[in-house]
Amino acid sequence: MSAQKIKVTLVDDHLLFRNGFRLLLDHLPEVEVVGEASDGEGFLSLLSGRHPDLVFLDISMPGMGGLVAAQKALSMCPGLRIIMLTMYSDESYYYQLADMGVKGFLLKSCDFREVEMAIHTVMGGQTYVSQELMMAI
Amino acid sequence: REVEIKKREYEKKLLTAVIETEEKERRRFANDLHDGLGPLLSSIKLSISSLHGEVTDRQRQRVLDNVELVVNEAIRSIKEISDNLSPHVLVHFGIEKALGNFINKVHVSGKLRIQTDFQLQGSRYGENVETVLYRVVCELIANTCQHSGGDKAWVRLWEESGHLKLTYRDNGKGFDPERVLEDTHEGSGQSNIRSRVASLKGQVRFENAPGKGIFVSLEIPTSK
Amino acid sequence: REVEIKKREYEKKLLTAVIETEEKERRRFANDLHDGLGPLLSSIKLSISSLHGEVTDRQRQRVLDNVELVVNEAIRSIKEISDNLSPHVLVHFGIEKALGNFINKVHVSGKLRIQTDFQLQGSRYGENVETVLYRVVCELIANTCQHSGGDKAWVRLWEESGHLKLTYRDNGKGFDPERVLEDTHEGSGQSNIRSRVASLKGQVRFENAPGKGIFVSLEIPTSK
Ligand SMILES: Nc1ncnc2c1ncn2[C@@H]1O[C@H](COP(=O)(O)OP(=O)(O)OP(=O)(O)O)[C@@H](O)[C@H]1O
Ligand SMILES: Nc1ncnc2c1ncn2[C@@H]1O[C@H](COP(=O)(O)OP(=O)(O)OP(=O)(O)O)[C@@H](O)[C@H]1O
Ligand SMILES: [K+]
Ligand SMILES: [Mg+2]
Ligand SMILES: [Mg+2]
Ligand SMILES: [Mg+2]
Repeated sequence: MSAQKIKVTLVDDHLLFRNGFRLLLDHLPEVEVVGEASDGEGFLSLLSGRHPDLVFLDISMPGMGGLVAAQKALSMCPGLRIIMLTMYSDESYYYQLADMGVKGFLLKSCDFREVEMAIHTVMGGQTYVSQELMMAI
Repeated sequence: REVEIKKREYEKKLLTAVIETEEKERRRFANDLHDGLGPLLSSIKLSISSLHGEVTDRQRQRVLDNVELVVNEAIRSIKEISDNLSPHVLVHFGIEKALGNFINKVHVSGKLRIQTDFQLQGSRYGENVETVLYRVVCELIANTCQHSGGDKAWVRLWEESGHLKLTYRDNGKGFDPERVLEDTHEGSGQSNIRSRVASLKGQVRFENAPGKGIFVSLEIPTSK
Repeated sequence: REVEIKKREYEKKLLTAVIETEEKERRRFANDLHDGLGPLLSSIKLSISSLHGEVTDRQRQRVLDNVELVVNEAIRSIKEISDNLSPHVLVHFGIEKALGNFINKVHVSGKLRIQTDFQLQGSRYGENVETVLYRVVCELIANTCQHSGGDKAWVRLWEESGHLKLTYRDNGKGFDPERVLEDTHEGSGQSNIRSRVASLKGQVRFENAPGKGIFVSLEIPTSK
């Protein structure tokens, strides 16, 4: 059973945010949170072991931010499924990340239902873009 | 003539410094909001919206407990950011009260003991004068904490012959104020102090006493 | 000599204006946070804590729905305040993109149609230069909306012989820039523009054309 769970890593510098988000993911039976990091460097070092199925990645973090981290992570593990989860709603970030091969874009102003939808869409091999961002593009 | 030109150059430098500092501060506050408060609100929204799905009573309770914690932190954080932007106590109760509050916070941090001698008896001096005095003292205290190595400071504040007067002293290692005004220096605290005081036609003097702690005296005309 | 002294007085006036404006803005932002965002969070806190008592599923759902509304409003408000303080797009993507975003927002409001001719092709010019240009254009646009009575503006932005150059024009009623610099004038937009440009050793010229809309041209050296 547990072998089929989606293994998720959370990368965000805000501890309270991470804790709260983890609590919500813990309540999803199909998901297992296997790692957390608070910046890009910490995230990349997690990737040297067995890498997760899915990563939630923040953009604004002290030290290495999410834009650089996404690029490095994707060159280390091509095909890694990354969902950005960020306050930055400008479409410029989206274009930049889509070019790199990032598959999911969620804004931190989103609804938890969108998080569930993004998980399943991206795990199914497709791209998910949050509603609010869709309207801007 | 040479002197005039030098003075003008100096005024220009102050202007540049003040604008750069303000923009730096604005960026800091914007980030505090965006990266500090934003995720807290996001967490509330995600949590509440997750309760639409299938949840047990126990799960719901855990989520709501967490939301309460996050809300409290958000409220605390708003107060702090707002107060750093512009302390409302300053507007409502004046300079002595506002400085008193700031100094209390420093005392709580335990880094520095500040002795005050405020003799204004609650008089008010107009927003500009009060704000400048407030910002100057905050910067002096911040510098003592960051650079002096000392653990004590003294602030005196009084009115005399149409001027608000202030002296500030610490027991740190002191520094050479001339050196600090050279171009290579990165910090903006000193020029910020000078420009704010200059903007009110006031005078500020940093006493050159390396090894003896700093001594600063300033006066600002109270007439409007 | 007279000219030197006049110039110095002028610099001093700019310094004072800039400090006063900044403090005014800081107070505005602090109030937005304290009086705008504060109550929203209090309301969330009260709502959540009301769920500790006996509630029916239906009551709970109504409370939670309301919390979602309030949280959305709070998030919107944080983004707006943070962006007004310092737009992060300016830092990350530069002046053309940031101005483009600002102008889009103006277009949404429907008050003014702005035609842009930006020729920088995404080049970057250092934080200080970009921030000054951004603030200047925002103020010019705000003034056109508030004072000109016109409904169109044109902005051109290009680089030429070591300078960033900008022209701004509107189709409003114009004004006499000399009159505006007199002491009695209350607004701070004009002096803010002048001081920011001066702080980067740039030049700004307001063309005196009452009745014909305003025309502003400015240049800022790009060398650091
Ligand atoms: N109380 C003090 N004791 C000893 N040295 C000081 C004191 N205050 C200032 N200095 C020295 O003067 C320098 C300039 O101070 P200033 O406030 O201008 O800049 P900063 O504090 O380094 O940076 P910023 O204020 O922009 O954060 C400091 O770097 C420090 O070397
Ligand atoms: N585009 C314009 N068309 C017509 N008049 C203008 C225009 N821009 C400015 N003015 C005039 O110049 C005056 C000064 O503008 P300024 O931006 O300095 O102050 P303000 O807009 O009145 O106040 P503030 O900018 O502090 O909100 C305005 O009050 C208005 O009379
Ligand atoms: K789980
Ligand atoms: Mg972050
Ligand atoms: Mg300092
Ligand atoms: Mg104006």
